[in-house]
Amino acid sequence: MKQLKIFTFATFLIVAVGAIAFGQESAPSANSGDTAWLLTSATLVLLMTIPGLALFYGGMIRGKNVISTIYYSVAAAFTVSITWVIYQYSLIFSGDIGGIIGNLDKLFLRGVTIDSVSGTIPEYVFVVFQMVFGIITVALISGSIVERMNFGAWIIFILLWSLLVYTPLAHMVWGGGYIGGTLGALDFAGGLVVHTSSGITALILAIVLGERVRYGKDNILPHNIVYTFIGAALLWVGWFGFNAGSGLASDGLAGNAWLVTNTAAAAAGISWMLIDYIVSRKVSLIGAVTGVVAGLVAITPASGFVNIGGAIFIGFTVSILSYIFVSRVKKALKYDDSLDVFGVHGVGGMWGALMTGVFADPSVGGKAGLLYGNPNQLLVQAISILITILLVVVGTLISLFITSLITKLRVEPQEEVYGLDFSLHGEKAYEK
Amino acid sequence: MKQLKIFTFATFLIVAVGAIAFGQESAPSANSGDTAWLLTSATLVLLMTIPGLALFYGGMIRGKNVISTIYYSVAAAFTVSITWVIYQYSLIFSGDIGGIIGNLDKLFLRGVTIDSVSGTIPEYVFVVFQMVFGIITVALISGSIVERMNFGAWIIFILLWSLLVYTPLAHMVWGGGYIGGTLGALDFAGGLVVHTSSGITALILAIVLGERVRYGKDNILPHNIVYTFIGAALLWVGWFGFNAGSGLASDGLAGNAWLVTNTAAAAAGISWMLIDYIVSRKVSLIGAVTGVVAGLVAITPASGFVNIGGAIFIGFTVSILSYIFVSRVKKALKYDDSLDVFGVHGVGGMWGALMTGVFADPSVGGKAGLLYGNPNQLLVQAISILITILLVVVGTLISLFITSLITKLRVEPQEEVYGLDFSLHGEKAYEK
Amino acid sequence: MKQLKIFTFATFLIVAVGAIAFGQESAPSANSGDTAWLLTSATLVLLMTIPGLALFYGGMIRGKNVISTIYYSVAAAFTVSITWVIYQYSLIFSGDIGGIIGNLDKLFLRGVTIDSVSGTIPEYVFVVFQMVFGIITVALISGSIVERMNFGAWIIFILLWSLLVYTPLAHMVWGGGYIGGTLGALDFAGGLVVHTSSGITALILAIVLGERVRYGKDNILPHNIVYTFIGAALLWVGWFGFNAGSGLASDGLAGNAWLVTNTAAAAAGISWMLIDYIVSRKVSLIGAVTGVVAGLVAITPASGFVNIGGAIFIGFTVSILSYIFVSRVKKALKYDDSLDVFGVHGVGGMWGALMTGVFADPSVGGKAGLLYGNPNQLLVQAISILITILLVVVGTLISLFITSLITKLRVEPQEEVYGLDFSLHGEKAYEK
Amino acid sequence: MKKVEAIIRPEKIEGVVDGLSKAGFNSLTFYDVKGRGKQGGLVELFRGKAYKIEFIEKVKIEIVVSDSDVEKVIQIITDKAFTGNIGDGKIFVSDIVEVVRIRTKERGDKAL
Amino acid sequence: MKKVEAIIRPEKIEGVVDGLSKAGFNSLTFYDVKGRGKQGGLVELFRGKAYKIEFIEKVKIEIVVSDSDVEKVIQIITDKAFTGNIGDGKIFVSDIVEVVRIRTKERGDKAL
Amino acid sequence: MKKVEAIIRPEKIEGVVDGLSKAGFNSLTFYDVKGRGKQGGLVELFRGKAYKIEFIEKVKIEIVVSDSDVEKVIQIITDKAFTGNIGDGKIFVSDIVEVVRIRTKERGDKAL
Ligand SMILES: Nc1ncnc2c1ncn2[C@@H]1O[C@H](COP(=O)(O)OP(=O)(O)O)[C@@H](O)[C@H]1O
Ligand SMILES: Nc1ncnc2c1ncn2[C@@H]1O[C@H](COP(=O)(O)OP(=O)(O)O)[C@@H](O)[C@H]1O
Ligand SMILES: Nc1ncnc2c1ncn2[C@@H]1O[C@H](COP(=O)(O)OP(=O)(O)O)[C@@H](O)[C@H]1O
Repeated sequence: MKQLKIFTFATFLIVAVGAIAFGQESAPSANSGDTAWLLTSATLVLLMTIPGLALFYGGMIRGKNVISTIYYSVAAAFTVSITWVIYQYSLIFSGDIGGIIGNLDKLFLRGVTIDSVSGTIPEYVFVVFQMVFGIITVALISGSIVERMNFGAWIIFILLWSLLVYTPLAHMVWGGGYIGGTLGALDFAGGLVVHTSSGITALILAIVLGERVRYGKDNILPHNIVYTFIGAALLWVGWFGFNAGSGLASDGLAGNAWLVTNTAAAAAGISWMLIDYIVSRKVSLIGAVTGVVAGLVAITPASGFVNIGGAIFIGFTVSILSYIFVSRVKKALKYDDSLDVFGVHGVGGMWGALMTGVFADPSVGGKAGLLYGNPNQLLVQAISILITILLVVVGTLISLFITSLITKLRVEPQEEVYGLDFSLHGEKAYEK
Repeated sequence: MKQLKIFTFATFLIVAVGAIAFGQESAPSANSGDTAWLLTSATLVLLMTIPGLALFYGGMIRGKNVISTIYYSVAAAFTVSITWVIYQYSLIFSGDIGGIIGNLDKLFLRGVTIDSVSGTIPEYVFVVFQMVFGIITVALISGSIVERMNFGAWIIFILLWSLLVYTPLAHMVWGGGYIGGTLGALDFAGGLVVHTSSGITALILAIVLGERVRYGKDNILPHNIVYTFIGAALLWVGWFGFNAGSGLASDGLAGNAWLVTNTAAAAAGISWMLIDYIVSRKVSLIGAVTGVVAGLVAITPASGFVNIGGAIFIGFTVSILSYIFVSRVKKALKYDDSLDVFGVHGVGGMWGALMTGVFADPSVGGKAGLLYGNPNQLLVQAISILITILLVVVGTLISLFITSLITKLRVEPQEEVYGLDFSLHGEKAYEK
Repeated sequence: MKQLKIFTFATFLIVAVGAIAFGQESAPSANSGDTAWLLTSATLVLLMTIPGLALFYGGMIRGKNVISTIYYSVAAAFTVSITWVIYQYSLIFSGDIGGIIGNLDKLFLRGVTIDSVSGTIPEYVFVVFQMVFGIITVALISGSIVERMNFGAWIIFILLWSLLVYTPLAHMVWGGGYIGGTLGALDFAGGLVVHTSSGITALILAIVLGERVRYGKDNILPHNIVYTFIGAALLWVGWFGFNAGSGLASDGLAGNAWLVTNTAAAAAGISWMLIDYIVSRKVSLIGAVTGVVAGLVAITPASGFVNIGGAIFIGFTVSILSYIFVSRVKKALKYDDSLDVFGVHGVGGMWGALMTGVFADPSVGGKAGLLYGNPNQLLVQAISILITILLVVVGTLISLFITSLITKLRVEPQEEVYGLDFSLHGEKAYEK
Repeated sequence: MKKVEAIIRPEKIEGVVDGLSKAGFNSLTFYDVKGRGKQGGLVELFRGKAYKIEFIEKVKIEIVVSDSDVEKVIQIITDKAFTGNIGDGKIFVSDIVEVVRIRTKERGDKAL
Repeated sequence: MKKVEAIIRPEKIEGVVDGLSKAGFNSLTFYDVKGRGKQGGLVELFRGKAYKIEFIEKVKIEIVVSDSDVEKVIQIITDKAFTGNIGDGKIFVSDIVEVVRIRTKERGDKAL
Repeated sequence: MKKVEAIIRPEKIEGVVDGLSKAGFNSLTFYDVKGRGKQGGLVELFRGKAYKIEFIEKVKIEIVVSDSDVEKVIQIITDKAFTGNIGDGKIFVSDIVEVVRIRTKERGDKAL
């Protein structure tokens, strides 16, 4: 009996220790596999901006402005990297004030330690993963004002915009605020927060700044399509971190997100290729990669909710819409959204957000859309888009106004003619 | 006693719950660490094609064809991304018909959910990891027909070839079909499926299409060796996903695969460098990276089976063989395999597959080769190569024949002289 | 009672088996999540060299030497990949002789199998992760001797240097030798081993080789700043593997390392941007990315020990120091450290190592620096720097001396004028 | 016939070409050159050091016209390329003894 | 001595150079230019918009020969650069008053 | 006035320009050309095959001077561009009938 007792007790001890050890690994503390994928994802999303987006944009402008164009993205990485840890993270993810904004409890990441956990990953990993979204959103905007916006004004503008637009919007959608929380809108990886917001902002900037000197008179053609291709490819590849990381775990949902992201990208690329062929009997590479990016944008809000059928539809249709905006509407309305941030990211983001309300398949992300018997979701998505637009328009105009009080928004015409690389940065990109 | 009973029972409960919890994490459902590495690996393998291979090839041709060259790879990504989810995955990995092909049960990925598991990873992750191999194989082929193949014909050809060659071959080697299953040939990451198949196909295409206008008369030299270097580097880096991912787990075997992949790449690079030096007293960068790629190709089938000794041998010898093919045999036989797909991937793939039968070390992958007392494996490897060649030759000729019924295989000579970028894509890559 | 016994015994069995199974997964064998992150990290660190550093350097020199510049880095990858598995790994990480060097027990990785474990990761993964550090350190050196060092001499020199400098230094800091073991100096990811060592070596090489032909007379300006940007971006992105992998786990410490790495990079970039603006009213992109690299260098030794406050300070100050060295000291002392390896890596590495002794926060890595009541750590750091310098100077001079006995260190002036690409490699990077 | 060579600022090329076009001088050839004249060099930066770029990028236009048109062409170019600042460039005129149109083998003024 | 300048299609450069070479005119200089003549521009695409490229890339060959060789050279160039379509290009001939070979300091016809 | 055109080795451009500058000839124009003369081609490698590069990169300097300065300029160039090996290049001199400075509309020698 005594023996039995000891035996039993020994067993209990092993079990208890085991349970604690096991528990430490899986429940209260972080899961190393999820963490590994999120560390990778954060890295991939930074790769999308630096060098991805910088090259995507940098190849499409003239050689005298390539440094300037790249620097807009670099500046986005510089500023948001700092403001994020100081106040943006706290204002987005700590608490909630009125459904609109977080609080300042985590200013300077106060209280976050290497043992803090967010879901199944360390909070620090959550911090950096969210941060890289804040960076790329800002960088995306620059596509509409390349070759003319004053660099100083850019810095001031994005500091303000990150605070007045990105921070409340991200809180409202992902931080437990009104749009994602109360309203229940679906935005898996940033159709609203990243793309609709940057697209609308870009449109406003393009209109306020006006068109480039000799726009529509000279041929303003991409100076290096290879750079644009490299950039687009890194966007495509990095987007797997963007979307498949957004479930914050290394699991089947991440696998589905990876897959539908790729499917939508390819479908949209093919769609643009076909339009190109129908319209001009030539298939341009810029067209193909523009389609890919449009597809990636549109699948972004949907990637945690739809299946491959939805992905094919979303990808195929978004290129048609973007093509119309890029080649017809822009011409008709005569705004110089130079690299079509509105036509691709704005239009694509809104289309994707809407279609999420149609194609959301409950077997994927547990949410149903119109096609799965929940028409209400489509309405919710539409409302979320309207709120986003409203917030973005107001915040952008305020940011622009304050910026214009501090410095001039545009460079001088002569600086523009010489190129911003030389005028503002004292450099020439290429030397024989 | 009662106490003891309760005590014991409590212990049992903890244990049982623990066992179930533990089981859920490790046995029936996916392992998050393996999943993380496979998600990363799939991303790396896509990076190899887009932008890796596209740049590797794009730098080696003339500036008037760089968009066209890149677009061949982009088109591979576009088409296989779609056909894979529609029918290729099912025909390769669902069931088995006569050891040659799978069935259509998973058409449109029917039945695959976010909870489906394949080994220790979600099936969706398995789907995308396998898909990116299907993409790069097709893209590799384009190296032999750059600067002249009609883009429309390329699209039709790769659609047919993916179905008639890649799909049965992948099933036979990896899907439980004859070569990998019944025969027992070893091909860890695609020496047969990817490299032998693309290499042989490329050779056939080069012969059928004929040489480029003024080939051998004008100097046709790489227009940007830096692009080729970037591409080669991304191939090198991405190949760790290709090989170290092919064990479908994040473990010691993956570590060994990573290591031998790098060792073989370096050994082959050094080998080509030495040949360059002996032949011409100059060591070319194109030579170095061609050697690296040849080494990566040759270690591909072996990377889950050999140790670093085998890797050094395989790497060192493959460059000698490839060099002979690239610089002597091609000249003698006068086929214009423009970027040496056959000389590098065909020769390297077959050499690697053979050497796997020599150097397979049971302490690595559980399989013995000639050096470890199993001469039979070498024979099996040789037979597997012959079957592969047979399948590829027949499938490629059929695909080409059908394509030629639909559209012309080559562009017009005048379009070739102007460059395919302008003639077919309406673009110029570089603008002053 | 019998029933109870059986019951208890059954429980014991489940527990025992469970414990063993569990143990296999977490204790004696590897953790798949940690492994996944380390496989990824190793891949990222190779990406830093190939193509990262090669492009970073390759863009900053003249177009006639870009192949040569890239090839220095490729040669580093080639040679260290081989010597590492033959003797470097063993001499660094197997045993300890006098605190200075390891033994030869693991020559050719003897005894390492796919089941060998190092901490929570397979030993093979540890081998490759450490190897890529050995590669980049060597490649970094080349920045000071571009456009003139004889390629053959480079190969011989790095073979010797890797053995005489890197191997003992890495052993002393990370392999259980004097600096990291006995002395207790902190160097999380290579402030001493990688950056101080390469920086000091580069300075010696620059002085011994002398300045480039017509240095200071002609304008020697970057031939492609876009390449330099791509390279810098890949360094930035890859550095997350470098630093966040150096804890050898996928956990909160890795998250902190990721974060402080990014914070320091951005702070240093902003700092350099501000200096640029103050000095010349123009903000150069080369300046921005030089700042970023300096910040990344300086945070390297600290990244596992400091919090974001420390990171901001380290980043912000290092650019000031580097700027002074790069733009003033170099000019004054008239050495042609062409791409400022000393000014950026040497100065940054030493600064970072020192500041680790100031800002180490026990709540991060368990070690306290001056600010947390442990002034002694600062002293230890200073001593570790001095020992490093001593070892590097002696080892480098011996390596150089032996090399000079075998071949000439510099190319002929006429070869330099024509460019090393053509003279030594028989290639021209760009063809119209 | 005369060849008029004008070395002008790159940013003036569109204007000059438009001007010539409107006056009926449609055919011309141009290419990038670097030059030095009275105009001082520009300054480029590299890691905190300023490099003086002595040579400034210009474009050279060549247009071959019959003798009677020379003054008209000079007029247009000086007009359209003018800013009044140092660096506006120069025009050189030289004789052409024969012109051949490759397509038709026409010679002389007819070939212009 | 005369300088023969020919503006031709880029894809014709190899043929022209071969032809000149076979006739013993080995020495020459050439460079890339852009031009406009009777030939209409090409069209490039950018995101669904067509851009008319007014200026077409050409190559300019310059070859200095003794007066007696001028016709022979014109003959070869018109022959080899000919396609019959608009855009074949033009040849301009002008006087050269002195030639110096830098290496030997020879002057005049000997220096050619 | 005369135009002196010199085709020289690219690596000699700095020296020639320095020399001209010191002698007071500050204004000039230059651009990259390719050429062929007595100098044999170079050899480039691509995957174990040697390609003969027939055309060698040169730089062409153009400097317009008054008639009296021509010999001085030729002197300086032959001096500074000289290596004694085949490929040193050539100088061609031709007449310029008119010069216009765009900024001031000055003509002739004053405009140089
Ligand atoms: N004598 C000359 N020979 C050749 N090119 C000249 C000569 N003088 C001027 N140029 C060219 O004209 C350009 C403008 O000349 P510059 O003297 O700067 O302008 P400006 O005539 O307004 O003073 C120079 O960059 C150079 O290319
Ligand atoms: N008068 C001219 N002056 C300078 N360049 C000319 C002149 N006429 C033609 N060219 C050059 O010749 C090229 C071909 O001329 P174009 O008129 O198109 O051909 P074609 O002679 O067959 O009609 C033009 O692109 C331009 O570079
Ligand atoms: N008759 C010519 N017409 C045009 N360019 C010439 C002529 N002769 C020589 N050149 C140019 O001068 C360069 C040098 O000539 P080359 O004969 O190689 O030198 P060298 O005079 O020392 O023998 C050639 O590459 C070519 O560009």
